[in-house]
Amino acid sequence: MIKLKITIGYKEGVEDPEGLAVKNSLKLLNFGNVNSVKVLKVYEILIEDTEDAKKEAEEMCDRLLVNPVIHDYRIEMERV
Amino acid sequence: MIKLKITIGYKEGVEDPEGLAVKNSLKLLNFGNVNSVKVLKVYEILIEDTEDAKKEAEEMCDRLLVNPVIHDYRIEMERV
Amino acid sequence: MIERMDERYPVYRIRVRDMDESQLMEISKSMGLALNREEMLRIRSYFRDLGRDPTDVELQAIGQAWSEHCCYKSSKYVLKKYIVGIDAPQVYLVGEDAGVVEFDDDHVYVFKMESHNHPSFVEPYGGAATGVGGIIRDVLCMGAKPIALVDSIFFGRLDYPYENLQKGTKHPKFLFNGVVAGIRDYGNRVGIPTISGITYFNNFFLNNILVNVGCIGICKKDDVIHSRVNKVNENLVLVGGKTGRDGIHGVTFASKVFDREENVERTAVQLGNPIIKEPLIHAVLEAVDEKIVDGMKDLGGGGLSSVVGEMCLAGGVGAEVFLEKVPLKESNMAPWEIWISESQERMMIAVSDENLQKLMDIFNHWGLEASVIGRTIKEKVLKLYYNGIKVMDLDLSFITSGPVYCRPYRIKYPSQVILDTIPPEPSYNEIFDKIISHLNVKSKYSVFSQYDHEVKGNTIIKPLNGKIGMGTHSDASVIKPLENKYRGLAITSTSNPMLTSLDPYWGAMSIFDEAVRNLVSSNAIPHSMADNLNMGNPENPEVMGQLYEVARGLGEAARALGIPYVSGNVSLYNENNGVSIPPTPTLMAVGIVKDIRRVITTSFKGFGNPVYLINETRREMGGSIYYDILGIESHIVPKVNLVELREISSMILKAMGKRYIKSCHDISEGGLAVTLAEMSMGTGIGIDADISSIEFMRSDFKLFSESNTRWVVEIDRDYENEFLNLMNGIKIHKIGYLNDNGILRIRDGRRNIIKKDVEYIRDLWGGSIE
Amino acid sequence: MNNGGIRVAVLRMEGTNCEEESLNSMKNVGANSEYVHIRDLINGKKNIHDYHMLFFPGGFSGGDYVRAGAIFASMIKGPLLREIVKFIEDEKVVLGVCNGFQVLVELGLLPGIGGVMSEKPQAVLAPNISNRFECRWVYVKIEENNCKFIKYKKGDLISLPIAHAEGRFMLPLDREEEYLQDMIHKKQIVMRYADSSGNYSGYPWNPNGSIYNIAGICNEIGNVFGLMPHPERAFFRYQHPEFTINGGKNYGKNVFEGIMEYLNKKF
Ligand SMILES: Nc1ncnc2c1ncn2[C@@H]1O[C@H](COP(=O)(O)OP(=O)(O)O)[C@@H](O)[C@H]1O
Ligand SMILES: [Mg+2]
Repeated sequence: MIKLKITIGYKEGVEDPEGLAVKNSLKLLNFGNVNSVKVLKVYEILIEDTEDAKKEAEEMCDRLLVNPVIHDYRIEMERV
Repeated sequence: MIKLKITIGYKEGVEDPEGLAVKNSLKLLNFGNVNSVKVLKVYEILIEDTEDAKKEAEEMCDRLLVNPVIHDYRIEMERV
Repeated sequence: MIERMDERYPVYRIRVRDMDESQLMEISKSMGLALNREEMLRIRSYFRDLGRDPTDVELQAIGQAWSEHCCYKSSKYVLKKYIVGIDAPQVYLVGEDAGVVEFDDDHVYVFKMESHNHPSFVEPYGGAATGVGGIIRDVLCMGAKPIALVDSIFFGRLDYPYENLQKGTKHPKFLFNGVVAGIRDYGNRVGIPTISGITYFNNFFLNNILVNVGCIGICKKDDVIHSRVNKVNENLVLVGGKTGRDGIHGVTFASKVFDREENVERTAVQLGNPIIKEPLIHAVLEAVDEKIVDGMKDLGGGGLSSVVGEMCLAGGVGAEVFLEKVPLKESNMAPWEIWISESQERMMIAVSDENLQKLMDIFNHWGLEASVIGRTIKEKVLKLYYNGIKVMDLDLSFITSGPVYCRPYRIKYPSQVILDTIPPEPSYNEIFDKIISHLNVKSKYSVFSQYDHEVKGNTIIKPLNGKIGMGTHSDASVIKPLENKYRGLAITSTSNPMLTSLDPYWGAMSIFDEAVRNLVSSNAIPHSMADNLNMGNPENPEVMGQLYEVARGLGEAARALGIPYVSGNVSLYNENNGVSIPPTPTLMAVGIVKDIRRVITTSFKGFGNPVYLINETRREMGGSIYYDILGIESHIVPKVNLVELREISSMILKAMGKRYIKSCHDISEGGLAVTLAEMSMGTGIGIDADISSIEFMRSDFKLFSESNTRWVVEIDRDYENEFLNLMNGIKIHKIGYLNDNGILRIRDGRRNIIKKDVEYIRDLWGGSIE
Repeated sequence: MNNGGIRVAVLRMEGTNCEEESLNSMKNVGANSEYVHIRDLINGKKNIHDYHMLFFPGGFSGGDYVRAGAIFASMIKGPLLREIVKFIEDEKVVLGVCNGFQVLVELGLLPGIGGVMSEKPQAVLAPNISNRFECRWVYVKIEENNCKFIKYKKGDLISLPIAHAEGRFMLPLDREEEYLQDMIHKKQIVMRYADSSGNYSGYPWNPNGSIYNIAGICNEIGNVFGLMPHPERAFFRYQHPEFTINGGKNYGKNVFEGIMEYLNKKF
C-alpha cells in the first residue's frame, strides 16, 4: 500500500477568512505574540500499490481537491 | 520567529464523514484503488520568539483548537 | 513614455499625448485597462486639449469607469429601448443600486439580481461567495435590511466525460460543488436565508458557467438612502473591511472575452468574509436608524474609483480624497491599486460633520473599521492626493462620460426554416421515468437543503413544501418581512436556456410567463421583477441580435402586464474559445402576498377533491424536456398570449381569494405529467387522471408539452360549482380526482397510459443529482 | 423580584445570526429581552447577574471556523465562566439553541457530568454523518427528563426545524457507555430524533448521526438546556411546513412558555 499525503493551502495573496478569524481569536485569548495563522488541509489517502502513485495523486488534486487558481499543494508518498 | 505547526485529526475510532465523502467521490472518479481517506487540519502559526513555544502551542490547542473528546493533535516547531 | 513622479512613492505620468495608436494600445494592455482603440484615442485627445499627460491613477480610473460593467456601453441603448422606464404605480425609486418598490403604506422592498459568472468559473467557491456578498451590499446600501437571497446557477452536465474536457477547464461537478458551497457558506454565515433559485445543467455552460445571485430587503420609506452625496463639505467615510490587492481589475475582467491564459489573474480572486459582513449589516442599519446617513453606496466593481465618482455625479458635487487614509491590508500598495481595488465587505457613507462622531461610535461598537478618507467639494472634479502628491485631478463629467455603443446587430429568425420532427409514440411508463429523473426536473433538494432557508424564522413557503419526510418543489417561496404584519413577499426565479437558445424573443416571453405563473400559484400578486441578461460576445452582431430580441420579449410582456423591471444586470462576453453561450436571461420576480396565512402550495391536500387543468395545451415541443431526451429537434417553441396571461392570472387569484383552490402548481419543464407527479409527492396523495378532455392531440403531446400560461389546480370539492361559475369563459379541463391509494394513474379516454406508485416516483425524482 | 419583569440576555458576537427570532420568542411570551454583545460582558459594561436567562442563539459565531461554537466558547471561558457557574447555581435559565448548544458543550456546561461545569468538554457536536449542512424539519420525541421547564410529557412526538452542519452528539469513546448511562439515569436527555411514527431510526430521521439519537439535553440541575433543533423557528403555526396542509403546529412556543412559567414562579 502507498500512503499519499496531500497538503493543500491557499496561495500567497489569497486572503483566508478562517486564518484571519483564528488569528484574531488567539489574540483575544492573550496570545499577543501571534503574527499570522495559515490553515492547511491534509488528505491522507491509502491506495493499493501502483506504478504511478504520484501521477494518480496529481489527478486527484486536479479533479477533486484543488483549484490551482487559489491553492498550492504538496504531495508526499510513503510505502506502508 | 517560531513557526508552530499544529496538526489535528480525529482519534482512532471516531468516524470522519469528510474523509468518507472524499473517499466516495474519488471512487466515483474511478480511483478504484483508494482504500481509505483521512482528513487532517493544520494550523501554521507564526509567533514571536519566546521561551516556551511548546507550552504556548499546547495552550492554544487546549483553549481553542482542539476538542479532546474526538481530536488528537501533534505539535511541531521550527525557528524561522 | 512613462515617467516616475515621485521618488518615494510609485506614481507615474504616462505620456499619452506623444503616443501613436499602437503605443496607446500597448498601454491599455499592459496596464490592464481593457479599453479599445477609439477609447484610447479619445483619452489622448482629451489630455492634448488639457495640455498635460495623465497619471497612472487617472488612466486606471478611466479604465474602470468606461468598463462594460460600470457603464453598460454595449447594452445601454437596448435596455433603454425596451426594459427600463415601464410605468407602474408601485415603483418607488429606480436607477440606483437596487430597485425600490412599494410594499405597504410605510414600507418598500428593495431588490436586485446580479451575475458573477466569470469569477465563479475561475474560482467557484470564492466567486459565488463574493457574488452573494456583493448583492447583499447593493440592497443594504439603499438603507434596507436584507431578508432573503436567491441563486440561479447554470453548469455543464454532471455526467460529462472527463476525457472530453477542454484542457485547464474544471469539470462541471467541481464547479457545481464549489459554487453551491460558496453560496452556502456565505449565506448561512451572514444569516440571510437563501430561499429560491434555479439549478440547471446543460453543456451550453461547460466552459462558461452562470452564477446569478439576488437579494431582497425591506425598508421604511423614510429610511431609503440614496446612492449619492449632494451636499458640499460632507465627510466620505469608508467602512467595513480593509483595502488590499484583491480584486484588482475585476471589472475590466468582465469586459473581456474569456480566455484562460490571460485572465487567470489571481488578484481578481477573493473568498469574501461573511464574518465582517454580518456585523457590517448591523452597524449600517443602526446608522440608518439614527438618521445620520446622507448617502451610501457599496464598493463593488471599480472600488473607490467607481463609488466616489458615481456618488458625486449623482449628487452634483465633486470630491477630494486622501488615499493614505484608506486602511490597507498590505502596506506597500500603489495609489492606483488603492483607488481601484475591489476588496470585499466595504461601504462608503456620506455624513455631515455634526453626525460624524455618532457614526464612528456605531462602527466602533461593532468592532469595524471606519475612516474619513475625503470630503465633497463644490467644483465638479475629483481630486486625489497621496501623501501630499496630487495624483488625480479630473472633471467628473469626463470620467463618467463612458462611451455608449450602438453595436451592429443581426437578428437571426429561427423560424426561417421551421423544423418540426415528430417522434413515434413512446412507451409512456418508460419515458415518464426518464423525464422525472431528468437532471433539470429532478429534486433540487440536495442544493437548497444546504442553504439555511429558514434563518430569521420568516420563511413561510420554503423551497420544499408538503409533509415532513416527503415534500415537493414549491413554485415561489414566501417570506413575511415585518414582525407585526401578515403581508408577505413571494419570490421566484426563472430561466429557460433551451427556449431562449431556440428563440430569444418567445423564450424571453416564456420565462416572464413562468415567473408570473409561479407567483400566482402561491397566491401572490405579481408585482415587479429584476432581469439578469447573460449573453455572449456583443461584438458579434448575432449576439447583439439576441440581446435585442430578449429585451423586446421581456419588455413587451412587462408592459402588457404592468409589471416593471426595477433593477437588473447585463453580463456580456460569456464566451469561451469563440463559442458564446446561448442568450440566457434570468428573472427574479417578486409578488405581494396580502396575507401569508392564505398562501397556497403545490402539494395535493385532500382525497376526493377534483383537479382541473387551466388553459390550452398546444403541440409546441421545441426546447421541451421530452424532445431533449428523445434527441429530437423542433423550432416550434411555446408562445405566449399576454392578454390570456393577465386575465387568467387574475381569475386564479380571485378563485384563491374565495378559497376554492386547495393547491396549485404551474406547468413548466416536463409538462403536465411532471406537474401532477410533483403535486402528488408533497403529501403522497395520488390522482386518477383522464386527459381526454384536453385539446385533441396525441397523448404524449398532452402530457409533455410545455405550452405556457397553464396551471393545475385542486379544487375544494364543496366549491366545485362556484369555481366553474367563476372561471366561465376560460378554457379549463377537468382532469380527475385525488385518490387515497398513493398511485398516480393517467389515462386518455379508455386507454391507460401511466400508472406509478407515488413513492416509486419519489425515489426517481428525489435521488441525489450528483 | 419581578419588578423589571423577567430579564433575558440574548448573547451575540460576530456571526451569531439567530438573535432576532430568539429575542422575539422570549419577548412574545412576556419576557423583557435585550441583545447583549459579549464584548460588553467581558469589559464589564453589562453584568450577567442582572438577567434571569442567558440565551445562546443559533448562527455561526466567529464564522464557526475551527469548530462550531469553539470561538464563542473560548472568548467567554476565561473572563466569564465563573460568573456563569454562579448564574447556574442560582437556578436561573441557560438556553442554547443549535450554535448555542455547541457553545454550551464546548464550555463544559453540558452535559455537566459530575458538576455544574467540567474543566474540559465532555462531549462534542461533531460534523454530521452526511458531511453536509442540512436545513429541514425533523421529529423529536420527548424523554423522561428533569429539565425544569419542559412541559411536554414523556413520549410526546413533536416536529422542529434543524439547520446545522455539526450536530452529531458524541461522548468520549472510552467513556461513552458510562456517560450515557449516567445521563439517562439523571434524566438529562430531553429529546431524541425519531421518525414520523415515533420510532428511533437512523438517517435521515436522525439527521446527523448523534448517538442514542440525542437532539437535546439538560444538565443535572435541569436549568441548562441545549438542543440542535430551532424552537424559535417553530413559534407560529405558519412557520410549520404542513401549515397549508393541516394548519401546522407551533411546537417551539411551548419551550419558551415553559421557561417563563418556571422563571415567574422562581423569581
Ligand atoms: N440553486 C437553488 N437555490 C435555492 N433554491 C433552489 C435552487 N434551485 C432550485 N431551487 C428551488 O427548488 C424549487 C424547484 O425549482 P424549479 O424546478 O426550478 O421550479 P419550478 O418547479 O417552478 O420549475 C423552487 O422552490 C426553487 O426555488
Ligand atoms: Mg413552477
